[in-house]
Amino acid sequence: MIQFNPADLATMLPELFLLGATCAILLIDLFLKPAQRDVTHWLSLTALLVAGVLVWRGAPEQGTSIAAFNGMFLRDGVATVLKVFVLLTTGLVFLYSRDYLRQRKLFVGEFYLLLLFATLGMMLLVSAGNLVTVYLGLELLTLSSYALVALNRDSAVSSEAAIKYFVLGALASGLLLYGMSMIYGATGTLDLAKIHAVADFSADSPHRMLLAFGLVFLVVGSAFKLGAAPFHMWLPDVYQGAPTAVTLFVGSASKLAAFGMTWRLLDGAMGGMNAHWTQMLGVLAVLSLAVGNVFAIAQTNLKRMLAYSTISHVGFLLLGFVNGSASGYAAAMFYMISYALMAAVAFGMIMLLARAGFEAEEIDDFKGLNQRNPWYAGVMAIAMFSLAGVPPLFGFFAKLMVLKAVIDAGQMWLAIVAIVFAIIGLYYYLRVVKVMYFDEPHDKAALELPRDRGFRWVLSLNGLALLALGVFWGPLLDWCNSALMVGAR
Amino acid sequence: MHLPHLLSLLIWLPVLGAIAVLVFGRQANTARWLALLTAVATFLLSIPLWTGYVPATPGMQFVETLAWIPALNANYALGVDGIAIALIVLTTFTSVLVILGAWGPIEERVSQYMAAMLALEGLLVGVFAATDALLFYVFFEGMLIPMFILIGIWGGPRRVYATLKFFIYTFLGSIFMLVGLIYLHMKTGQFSLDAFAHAGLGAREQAWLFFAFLIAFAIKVPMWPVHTWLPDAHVEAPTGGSVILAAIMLKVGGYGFVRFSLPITPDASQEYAWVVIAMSLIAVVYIGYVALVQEDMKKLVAYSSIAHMGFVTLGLFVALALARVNANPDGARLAVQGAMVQMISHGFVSGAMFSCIGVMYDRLHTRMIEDYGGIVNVMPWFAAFMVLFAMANCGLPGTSGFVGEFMVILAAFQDSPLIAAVAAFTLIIGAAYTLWLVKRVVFGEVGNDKVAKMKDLDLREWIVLGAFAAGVLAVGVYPKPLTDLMEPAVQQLVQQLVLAKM
Amino acid sequence: MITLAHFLTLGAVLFCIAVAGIFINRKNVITLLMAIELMLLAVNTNFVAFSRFLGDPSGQVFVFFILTVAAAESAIGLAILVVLFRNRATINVTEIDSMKG
Amino acid sequence: MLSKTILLVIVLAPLFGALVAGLLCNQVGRKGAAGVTIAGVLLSCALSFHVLYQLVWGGAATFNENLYTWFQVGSIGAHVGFLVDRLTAMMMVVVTFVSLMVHVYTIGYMAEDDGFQRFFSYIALFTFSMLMLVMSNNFLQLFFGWEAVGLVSYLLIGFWFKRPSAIFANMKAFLVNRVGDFGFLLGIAGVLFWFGSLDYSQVFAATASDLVASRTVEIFAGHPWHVATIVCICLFIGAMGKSAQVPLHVWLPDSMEGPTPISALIHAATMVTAGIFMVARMSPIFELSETALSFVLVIGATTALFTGLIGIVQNDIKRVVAYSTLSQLGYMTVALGVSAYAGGVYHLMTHAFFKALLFLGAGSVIVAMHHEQDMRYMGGLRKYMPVTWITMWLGSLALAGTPGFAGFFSKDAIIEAVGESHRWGSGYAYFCVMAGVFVTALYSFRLLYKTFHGKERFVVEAPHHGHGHHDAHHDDHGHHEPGHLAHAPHESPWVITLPLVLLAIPSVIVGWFTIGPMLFGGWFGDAIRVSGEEGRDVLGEIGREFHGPLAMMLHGFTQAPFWLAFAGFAVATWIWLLNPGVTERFKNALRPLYTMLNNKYWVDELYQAVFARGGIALGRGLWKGGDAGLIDGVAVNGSAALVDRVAATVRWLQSGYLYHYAFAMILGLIALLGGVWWVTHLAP
Repeated sequence: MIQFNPADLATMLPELFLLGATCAILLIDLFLKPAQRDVTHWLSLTALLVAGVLVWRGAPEQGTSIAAFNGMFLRDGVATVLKVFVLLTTGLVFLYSRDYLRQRKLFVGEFYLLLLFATLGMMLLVSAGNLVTVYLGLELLTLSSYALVALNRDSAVSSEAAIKYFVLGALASGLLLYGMSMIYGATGTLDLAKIHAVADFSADSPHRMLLAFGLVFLVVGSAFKLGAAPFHMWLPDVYQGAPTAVTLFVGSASKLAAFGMTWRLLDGAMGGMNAHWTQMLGVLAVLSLAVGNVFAIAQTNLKRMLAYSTISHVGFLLLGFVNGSASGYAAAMFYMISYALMAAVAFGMIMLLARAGFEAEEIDDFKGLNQRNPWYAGVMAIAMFSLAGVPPLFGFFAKLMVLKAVIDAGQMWLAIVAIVFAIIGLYYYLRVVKVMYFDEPHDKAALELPRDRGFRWVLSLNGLALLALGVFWGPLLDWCNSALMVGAR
Repeated sequence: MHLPHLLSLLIWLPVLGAIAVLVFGRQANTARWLALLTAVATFLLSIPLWTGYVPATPGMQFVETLAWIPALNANYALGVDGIAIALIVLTTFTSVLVILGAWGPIEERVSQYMAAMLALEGLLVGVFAATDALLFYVFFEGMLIPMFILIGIWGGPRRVYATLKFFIYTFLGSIFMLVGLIYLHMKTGQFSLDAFAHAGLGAREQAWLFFAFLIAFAIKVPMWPVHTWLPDAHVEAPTGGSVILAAIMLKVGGYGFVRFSLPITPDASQEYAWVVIAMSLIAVVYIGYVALVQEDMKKLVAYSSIAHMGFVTLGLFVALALARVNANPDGARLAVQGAMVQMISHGFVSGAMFSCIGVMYDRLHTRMIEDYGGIVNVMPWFAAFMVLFAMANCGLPGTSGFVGEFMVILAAFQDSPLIAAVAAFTLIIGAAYTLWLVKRVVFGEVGNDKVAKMKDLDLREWIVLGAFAAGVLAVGVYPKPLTDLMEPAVQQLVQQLVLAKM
Repeated sequence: MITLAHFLTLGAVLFCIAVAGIFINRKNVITLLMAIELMLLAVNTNFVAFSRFLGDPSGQVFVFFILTVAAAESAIGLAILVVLFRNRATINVTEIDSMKG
Repeated sequence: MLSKTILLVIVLAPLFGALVAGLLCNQVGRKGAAGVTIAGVLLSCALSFHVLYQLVWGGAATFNENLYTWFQVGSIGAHVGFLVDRLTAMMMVVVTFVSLMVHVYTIGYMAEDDGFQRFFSYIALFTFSMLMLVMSNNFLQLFFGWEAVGLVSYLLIGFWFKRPSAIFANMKAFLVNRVGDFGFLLGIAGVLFWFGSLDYSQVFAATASDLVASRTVEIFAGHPWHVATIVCICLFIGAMGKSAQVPLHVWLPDSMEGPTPISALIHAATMVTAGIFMVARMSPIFELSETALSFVLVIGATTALFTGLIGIVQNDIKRVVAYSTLSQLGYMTVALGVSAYAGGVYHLMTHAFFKALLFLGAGSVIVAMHHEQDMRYMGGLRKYMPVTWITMWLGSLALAGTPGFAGFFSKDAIIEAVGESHRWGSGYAYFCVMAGVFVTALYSFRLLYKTFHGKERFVVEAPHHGHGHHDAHHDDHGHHEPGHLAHAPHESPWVITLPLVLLAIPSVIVGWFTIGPMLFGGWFGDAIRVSGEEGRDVLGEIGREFHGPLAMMLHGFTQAPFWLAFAGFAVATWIWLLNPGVTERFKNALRPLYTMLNNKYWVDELYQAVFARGGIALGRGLWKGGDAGLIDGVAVNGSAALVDRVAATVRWLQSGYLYHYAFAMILGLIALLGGVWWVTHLAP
């Protein structure tokens, strides 16, 4: 029966370390005065760094997967890649938000702890080998996220965003669970790999309907986490209402985890039915592209606009799944990573411009930025062009890979739809560039930069990375491909 | 023997120069000199390209290959033939003049302007030098960004509308091409243009690909009816932007036809050549009439650019009919040569025309024809240049404008006298709109007090216009060096055209 | 004889009531929290029923996890509710619409 | 043996002069500009005579060599080179000689003008271009010269660029010429395609082949046309533009806006005859197509008569001469149309002398009248300017075809040739040229009488202070009342009268020496080819009757043309010399006819309405309706606006209400469930 194998602990060493470190930080933070909060900050970053090193060091050999706890916990290429980028983007969240939080009197230990727990949840989620671990990882992530969104207790919009996020998130969790129960009923197991092996979807199978409906619920649950239309409704409100630091997190790191979950559930467990879910995802993808791009055009709030842009990007990401093969997933993962890095720059820029009492979240707040600070205007422009998918920036190559996956799958019409919406999408990204470069600033004075030098440097590097990865994106692509064993099968 | 990595140098020197200008260009004059230095150095470096080219050796020369994305078999692959060399030299030549031309007029954010120009130059050279489709695409699209910025910051009152229109329009076109390229990659497993050209493709596939390419390049050229971005972009762009746009960026479209449509989808190109020919002829007649009634000088010249670029597409697709249907390879070569010479010539002529308008705009800050009149009374030297370029614009023999049109009409006649007749209509309508412009702007009594105060060319403007004039006359009087340079490439293209791929 | 189908129907009915509660309710956020709990119960019913009829205990184990998480979820939900009420002085669902479009 | 160097010098010397005078105008000054260009043209004139001498008496062979290759694409090559035979040499002599005269004349005529150097630069440039045209050995260079002379003509008509009428006229001239060039270029394209080369000698060699001569093509399905007909008509359309044949004649009268020297040089003696020269040069091709020649014949005949008629009612002295030029060009064209190419070219030569003379004479009058050109304010000038008066008389006599004068020989030959011809249209043409003789005499003598004879219709005012210098200034005439002169007219300076005299000499005597060899002696050799078919070689037919110039002259007195001309002279004398008042009565009696002629058959108005205004309306329609309306309005901005509107409308879907959000999710869920159910149950 179930046996405990001490080696299993080693397999999940990074998670265990992060858990320990988080608890330790929790305790340490209790004894810190508000003025010493920087200690928490640096300790958290260190914890992420160490966890990252552990993930890297413990990466399994290419093409292999290490299962622990009877398959509850998996350690494979995808998990490694996603964890590295989850930790990286979470680190960026910490780095970018310190000044922002301090100005808003939100520079509190809870932020760090909740984020660390959420990170733990994400790491668990992307490594999950069982429906239970999926659920636990997901809840650890979402429960922390709800709280984070409501972090600014005095903000009406934040609490509104939190309640919407919470109710809809709970609904989505409920749907997901309901689907899990059906899958369980049809297969008699909770283990993803076993589900994959057992699930019988032949026409004469007695569980055919049960499986099919269960699959729909899983798709819906995943789509909600990703923010695919029509399960996207929470996303604009949460992006807008949450403190920008939290938005950055929700928009970058947690999307990576959502990707991991989707992949684990759909390919890992329901891979045998991919003829069905690729169709569903195709529909969701088109809807997301339409909704995201069209709604975004009407926005004046930058965060809200970026929320809709996220939806459209999710649509693109789902196109990668439509391929239903490893190369498609690799393209989707590549896309998600690129999106996380781009979103980090965009939200980072909003925080760079924000002051106490000034959120800089309207598009007009960026007016004439080029005259006030050409360097950061350039960084933002890179992010916008990259999001729009203009070469030679990273975002273009992500789109390229997804389009390639779609075309390789023979879905030419999907590719055409995707590019048509990409053109519509171009408009609102260009609008941001337009505002920064072509409009006169309200305030001609040079931009007052935050004191946090680390923030400025890392944000700049983050921006330049979009350019650099636009030129040298081969290794990252190779990494994604090898994680998904493209060509190996 | 030539410099190693000459092409890379030509691409990246301006780009590095752009960065240097941004970094060190706090002082406007530093930025200007730095930019000029870079541009001149690039131009000088591009000359060995011409001199070092060996016409006897077929295929690409100055080849560089570096693995870029092994997973996709995409390479950083560069190489040029005569056609590309001509366009690269045109690019580097024009860039120098553009930077010189912007010396005085651009006073705000000089370093950014110069950097954008240099970056644009590098990307344009890249477009002409890339032999890998993905690399080509990256340069092809990448140049939208600096141009977007150029029009948007230093442009006229409706610059935002114009630049957004420009960007979205061209992006729209090229992204369809991207789908085509990915499809070809799926077929061949690589992005090499050579492999694309040799890939066997069915009729349906070719048709799809052909239209994907057509949208991309037709917008870039631009051809009727997807031309409306150009007048707006030209009108609002600063002088330098207009010059680069007209002189070089439009050529990218024509070049695309040469590198993509014709060799990759010859059968579909033949099948749908009538579409392109019809669009080209409409461009000549329809656009000619539209140009006639423009009230804005830049718009007028922009429309005339469209009409002239119609000859490029006409020549290229008439060549197809000649090579494949009429079995007339010499005629086909003449047509392609005509198209290519027309591209080079249009580079000089339109660049010069926009520079002329820039000179006037710098003095009076208006582009409306009605605000001028009798310039010749106060600016005789300028008027002389203007009339020369106007004559080149209406294709007067002895100027470069004639050569390409002459060749294309001669070749088109061999396909169908009717096509030639419609194309030759440009002789009349082209002269009509150009000379009417000249009449209203240059000749007559001094139009108003402001015109009366206009000063004749200064040395800097003299050099710019003089250099253009030299180009116009050199190609017009003795085009043989140019056609000889391109002849092997043209010959190879025509040979490729004849081979069916199905 | 009570078959699996009966349990599943019960679960489905509960689930539907819960879902309906979420989108039909126009009054009170607390009702939403209750609906969410109901939904989780429906899921639990399913799991237990399947577990029983499949003779596999893991489903029941899952139920324990769900119950635990549901408790945490309620806690957070109520906390958010408190914050919301503090800021808006209302927990009426129809009044929480400051962000839209 | 002709030396290439000499030929190059002939061409390049004027170009050099033009460049120096034009680019270094401030450095070389007035004298320098005049000196360098005159030296250049003098050099090339002298060398042209040398070349002619070499060819005619020196036994030199025809020169045909390429200078350099313009482009070579496959087997298709275009070159720059010279073909110098007797035809060319004759043209070179005419061009350089008249040009030289005009250069000298200009010193006086433009003495007061600010654009002195520019003018010299232009006319020297013109000389270069014209020489390139006539000396070309291929179609490319022909076209180059063709367009280059057009350019210079454009620049010179608009020389006084402040005058609205001048800059309108130059644009009109260029555009109408472009209509001709449109055909010309197509003709060249046809030559290349069907005759396989751009080189004259190869093209002419190809015409000998039956394969080419009988080749047909169906441009519109079901209508086979001879390629030679197409090519010839296309080429002739070019000639119609350049040589101002109906209906492309409208530019020439307006071109009188230019300074008078260029009216003489370009718009009378040389450039406008380029079309005639070209057709003569292309005679081997034209001989292949009877149809095309008939076309040429009818066009020429129409031009000869109907433009001459307009000349009768003109009051502007230059315009009378201009219409006379049109009419004479018609005669030349008629000659071409009946395959009497030599006759056309011969008339071209004589016409060059006497018409240049008439123009320069008119210019002399204009200078004397302080730039008054209206003959209604002239009269009785003979006593003020005797040299001009006499030379103008000589020129007019030549023009009217008075036996013994140069014009008589050439014109009479043409009329006889038309009479001999049996080509379709020759009957009509014969009527036109005969009637034209009367008309020519009428307007020629009218001009003389109104200008030099009768009462003085101008008033000499007492000189104003400070106006003395200014008065002679060209653009000053508008400031005066018409017919009011600041001081009395006087004879022009020697630089003006000398060219008059020098031109008058050949106008009178050149026919005596040349008619025999040039028309009937096969002087042109291989340059002009006439088909040997029965009845084609009309000049040959006449030549059999030719017994020397004296006999021809005596014979002339007995022929209808002489009596027609005499009738014209008599009528003109009666009306304008003896009964000046009678003109009003005629005007009233023939009101409709007068109105029609005075309005030049309303051709200008028609063109203005259809092509100018129509073109602008069309352009505006395409721009506003097509570009701005359909493409931009509907397709581009329309779709952008649509997206915007959709975005603004669908926003309300994101209502902000939790229950709507949840409802959307549930709807999505149900849709997916339904889809799956449909797929698993209903779809096969």
